Amino acid sequence: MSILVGRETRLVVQGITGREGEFHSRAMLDYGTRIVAGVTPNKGGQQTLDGRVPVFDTVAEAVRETGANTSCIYVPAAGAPDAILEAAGAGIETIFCITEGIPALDMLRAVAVVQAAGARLIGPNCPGATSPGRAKVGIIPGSVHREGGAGVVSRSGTLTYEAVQAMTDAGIGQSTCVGIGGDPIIGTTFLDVLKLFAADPETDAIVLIGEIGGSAEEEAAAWAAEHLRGVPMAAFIAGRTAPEGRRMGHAGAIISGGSGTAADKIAALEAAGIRVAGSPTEIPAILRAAGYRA
Amino acid sequence: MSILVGRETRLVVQGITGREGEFHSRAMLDYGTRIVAGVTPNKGGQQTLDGRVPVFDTVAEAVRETGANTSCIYVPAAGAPDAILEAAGAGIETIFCITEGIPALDMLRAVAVVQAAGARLIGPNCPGATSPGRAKVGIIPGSVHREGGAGVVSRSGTLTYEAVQAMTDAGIGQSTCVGIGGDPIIGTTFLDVLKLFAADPETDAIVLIGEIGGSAEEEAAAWAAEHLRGVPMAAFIAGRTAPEGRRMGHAGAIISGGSGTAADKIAALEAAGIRVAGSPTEIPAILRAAGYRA
Amino acid sequence: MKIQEADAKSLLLAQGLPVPAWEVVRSAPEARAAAERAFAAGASLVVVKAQVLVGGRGKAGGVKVAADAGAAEAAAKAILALEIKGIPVRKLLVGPAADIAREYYLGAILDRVSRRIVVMASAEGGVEIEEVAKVNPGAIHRLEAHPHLGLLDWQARQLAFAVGLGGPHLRDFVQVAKGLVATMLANDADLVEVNPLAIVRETAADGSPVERLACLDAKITLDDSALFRHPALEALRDLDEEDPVDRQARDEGINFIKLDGSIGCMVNGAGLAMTTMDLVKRAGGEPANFLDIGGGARADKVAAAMRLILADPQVTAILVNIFGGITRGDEVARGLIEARAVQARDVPMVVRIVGTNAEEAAALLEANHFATASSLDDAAAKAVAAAGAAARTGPLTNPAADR
Amino acid sequence: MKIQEADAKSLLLAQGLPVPAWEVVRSAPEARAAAERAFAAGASLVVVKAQVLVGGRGKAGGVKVAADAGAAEAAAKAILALEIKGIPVRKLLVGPAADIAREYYLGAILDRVSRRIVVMASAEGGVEIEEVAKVNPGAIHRLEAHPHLGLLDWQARQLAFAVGLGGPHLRDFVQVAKGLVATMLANDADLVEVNPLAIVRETAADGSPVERLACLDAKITLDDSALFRHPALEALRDLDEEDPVDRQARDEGINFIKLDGSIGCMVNGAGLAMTTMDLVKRAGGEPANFLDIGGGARADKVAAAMRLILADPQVTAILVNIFGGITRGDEVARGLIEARAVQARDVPMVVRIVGTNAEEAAALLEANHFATASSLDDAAAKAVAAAGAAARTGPLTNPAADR
Repeated sequence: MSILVGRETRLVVQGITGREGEFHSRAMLDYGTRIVAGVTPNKGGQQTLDGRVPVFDTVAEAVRETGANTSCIYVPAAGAPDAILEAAGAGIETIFCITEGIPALDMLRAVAVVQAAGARLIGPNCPGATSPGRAKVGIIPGSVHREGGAGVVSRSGTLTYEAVQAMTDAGIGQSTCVGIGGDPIIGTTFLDVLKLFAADPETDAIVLIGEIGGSAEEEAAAWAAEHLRGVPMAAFIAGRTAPEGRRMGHAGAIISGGSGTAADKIAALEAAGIRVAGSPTEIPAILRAAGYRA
Repeated sequence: MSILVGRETRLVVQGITGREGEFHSRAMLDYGTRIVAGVTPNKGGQQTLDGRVPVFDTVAEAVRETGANTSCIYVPAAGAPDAILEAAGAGIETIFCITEGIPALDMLRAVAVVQAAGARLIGPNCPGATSPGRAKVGIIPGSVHREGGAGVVSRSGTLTYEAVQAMTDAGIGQSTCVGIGGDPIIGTTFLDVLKLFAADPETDAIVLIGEIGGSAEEEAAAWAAEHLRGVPMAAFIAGRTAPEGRRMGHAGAIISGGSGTAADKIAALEAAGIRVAGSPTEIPAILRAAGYRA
Repeated sequence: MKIQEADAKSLLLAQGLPVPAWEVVRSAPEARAAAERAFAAGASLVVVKAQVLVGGRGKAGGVKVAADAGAAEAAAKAILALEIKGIPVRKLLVGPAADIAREYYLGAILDRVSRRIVVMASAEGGVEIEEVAKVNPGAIHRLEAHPHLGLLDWQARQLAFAVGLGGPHLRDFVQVAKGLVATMLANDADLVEVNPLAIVRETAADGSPVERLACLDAKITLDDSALFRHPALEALRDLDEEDPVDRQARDEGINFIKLDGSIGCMVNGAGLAMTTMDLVKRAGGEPANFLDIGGGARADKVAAAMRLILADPQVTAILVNIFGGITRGDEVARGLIEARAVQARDVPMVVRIVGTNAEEAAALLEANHFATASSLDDAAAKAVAAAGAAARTGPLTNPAADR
Repeated sequence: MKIQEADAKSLLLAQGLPVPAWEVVRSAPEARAAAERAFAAGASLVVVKAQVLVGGRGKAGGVKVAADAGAAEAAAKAILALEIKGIPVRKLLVGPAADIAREYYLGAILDRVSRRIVVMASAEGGVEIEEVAKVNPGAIHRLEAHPHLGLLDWQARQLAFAVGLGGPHLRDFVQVAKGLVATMLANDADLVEVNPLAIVRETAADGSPVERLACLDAKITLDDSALFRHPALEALRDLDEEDPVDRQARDEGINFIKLDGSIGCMVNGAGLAMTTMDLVKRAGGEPANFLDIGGGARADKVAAAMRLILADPQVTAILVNIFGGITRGDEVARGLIEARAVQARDVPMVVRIVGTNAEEAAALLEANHFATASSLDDAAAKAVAAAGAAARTGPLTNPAADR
């Protein structure tokens, strides 16, 4: 098994005819992801990606015609919150929003609607998720992955690829690798993903890749201390050298009022018995030291 | 047993120090209702009703201090929607809103919040509910009631008293008598109350008192036809002579575009096997003819 | 409260919706002048429309198209001479007539069942939506707006595609549909309807033909309970079309609706008031009115209600039916005694008062020689009988009245 | 984006919040004139406050009270001479000094954990809320606004009673608290803080003393991601306090933050960029900047990033770290080659490119004699070593540069 994406994923890509949407959809198809539909208003009826994917005007129509259960959104920031609401309104269960630069209050409103609809949102401003050998949704390069049992959850994009590459190079494959996004208001938190990994029989180790800002890593550490005692874990926190009060690229990566520092997060993780790597390349060794035999 | 109000009711009265609130609270206390608290902002700390009821500034405080589980609202229309939201926010399970004249869009917003909170709202613009011998909440005169097994649900106020008085005079007591209110947007519908009565072991007959406007009676009739076949029932519909397009006092009592007529409702009820009385005084005879032996 | 088409269009315009220009006039010469201005602004035809608060204007001859100012004046004169469903036409809307390519229906209503704002759209515009609902219900597409966020973009798009308004009109349709719900929210409306919403042919600045969406008619009903917070909307109430008695009732805080019968009814509670009317009818009479004096009514309100009832010359008997809950029966009885002492016209009255302080009321009524009844059915029968007797003897003036 | 106190107060005022009058001036004589106007309007004292985007103005001497216009001018002169946390004071706020009876804290923030707007209130106003949170966390009362309806009346009342602002100030507090959240929603703010919200003593029109609530200070942070839809707010950006390099980076669409070290970093992705800085530090060096060129960066953006890095004279070595996903390694390599050809100053560069088209990139880099590294750790170590060597030999000018 795996979490969030897998063989049962039937993907609709919102914004499939845009530059980004088309580029990554092609990569997803090549990886083996089952893209059953695309949505671009006013382009319904067309076929895209060399005739492999039908395009619909609305997500509701895509769901009705193709049984899509998962959505991936490449719509620009001004339209992305509405795209999320459309997916939730159409009964999509798992919604990935890749778009970056969405106003936080738009996300606050959208997250409340998604919650009320009982759907799950990952992102926004996230790279998506890959269950190696099964499916990938989003923009993570497929080449970094290897099938295996370690679950990876991260707030970053390329940093995740770096960590996953290091694991793959060391022979540690992944069950699912999830990027939850670097914005302050996101649909799915570290804690949510840890719970999914804990419930997944095929995930037997967990890697958490955090960064400065907020307290989601601390919250996850507290839960892990109680519920994941037997699971080999490793962590990495980016931003030890980040100055206070400056937004480090990600809207959510900011130390303010002295809170959200890397030191706080590292302390919380270590206190929970999770070793924190000094470099992403050290993650495989830490997992092995924690007893992982993949 | 009974529905909505009973011996387990711990009532907080919102607007208890107002003229209406105080008057009816006194009547409720005299009837035996357990009023555990009143709420009027800026009057917290006082005692009211001859020192029998403590007043709090907020419903949250009243709940915390007294374990109130039911609220009854006498706050004027401009503040009543907020009072409803406050009760829901404080974890009150059952909220009666007596206030009339609340803008419909305010109620639309409030009902959505109440639903999301998992609470139940009765009203607005309703007379409340009485479970004879146990408790009464609202403004229904206690004197009309008699303990018994017939459930009564109505959109009206004095018309309900009339019908209940006729039942009481004929020796037919009531399990609970519920006024759901005459506004277009209400928290609890005929159908909701029928379901509650159906699940109540002590309710063994049901009287439905409707009026022109909307289609709630038809909806209830359809459900009753399927689920209440063995239960003796009687109905009354007010407004056979009401002209189209005029609002008959209640905001919800209006025939528009030819729909919501008394004839439609009577036909739907009769089709469901429920006899409709020509006068409220005929209700007891109809119940007896339907096999009720109270 | 219903408002006139022209006022409804103003509310739509305030939300940025595309509404063609118009003027409201009250005479044929004014209509001519308005038409001249419309022609000068480029119109090739103008439309003259009766402004009345009842439906079926078109069928009644209340809407005419004119090709020149003279024809517009003639049309205005003809329409101003009309009574539409009993309402004399006093005002006209004059504006350029649209060149319609296709008509749609778009409406937003407060839906009781879902407890949401429901937005409806149909490609069958320009005809009564109730008719479409009967003949071809599948042609009406409905969805519920979000209770707190209003109509979302994707919902508006979904409606657009459902009625075939994707393509070049998609963006405009989304704006119009969202604007309709925004109009509803901004004004506490129960209903906002644009029928037809039309694709109209126009000429662009560069002379090329363009098609765009336009709201050609508008119907808005406001929530009476919310008017207190919209003083500007209260001012839109069309007093021309309102019976003075209705206005008087509103000012007194009494729910009153005049009907065609002879038995005046005074009741506390709307449901009971309707029931009283129904029972009068059942007993063979005809109710003269619906009247709910409300809860906790006092003597002065009873007197005011009596004045409203007696203002109707057709009333030959009065039925007073009070179930005292909040309302105290003795208060009502005192009000009746006072009212009878000063009323201009003596009509037989049957009074039934039960509930709170019914005994004190009964004593008062008996001491003052009122005819009373115990049950509701009995009261109705007695009132009908009294009205019948009065009809045979003719109306009496009240010797006790001092005015 | 942070905005100045005076701008924040304007936004509060626009939502109807009670903010005392103020003027913004840029010189001591202007401050004197503003103070004279405040005294003429009835002030018995005026306050002169430095307008800088950093905290701790009071402690730094940036806030002074003056009893006459001369004293205000002197205070302004003294404050304009200050640098507060490295920021020279260029603007002052001048206004009547309030007669404060009691101070409160009221703030609204976007809370990540609850994913709601959280409103916080405390009776311990006028001091840093972070300090209160540490010393007496129970003194801070928090609640979540409704995600779609904003702060509800009952929530505002609950906060009022929690901080002891029931009684005569209840109504005003409710208005202020709701207005704070409305300010947040209207402007897409991350944070709106009034500290202190104060009960101030004033004199009513009839000469009697009155107490009322007033927002004496205001702090607002805007959501950078939402500025696109608030052009008027973008105009509030204080360019005086912004490094020209920051502006240049923003114009180029590059996330850039200048730091104090010597090793320039060019990275794709924010998390990886922070990690690169961290590894430089771990290898014994000091990063000169945070720089994220974003996803899918092309050659011209690489060149722009190189200019930003080299604009810092402290930079003695550059570390380029690219993990190609969307970004193609060969594009970056080409950009580096082009950039080096024209750069004014030659500094040693260590380049690591992995992922998409890494092989093509490696060939290009090798052909052009770039120092490369395979792992991230290795790259950091090599860059630190290069910077050390450069520090020993001094900077070189670039013989290949044509400008």
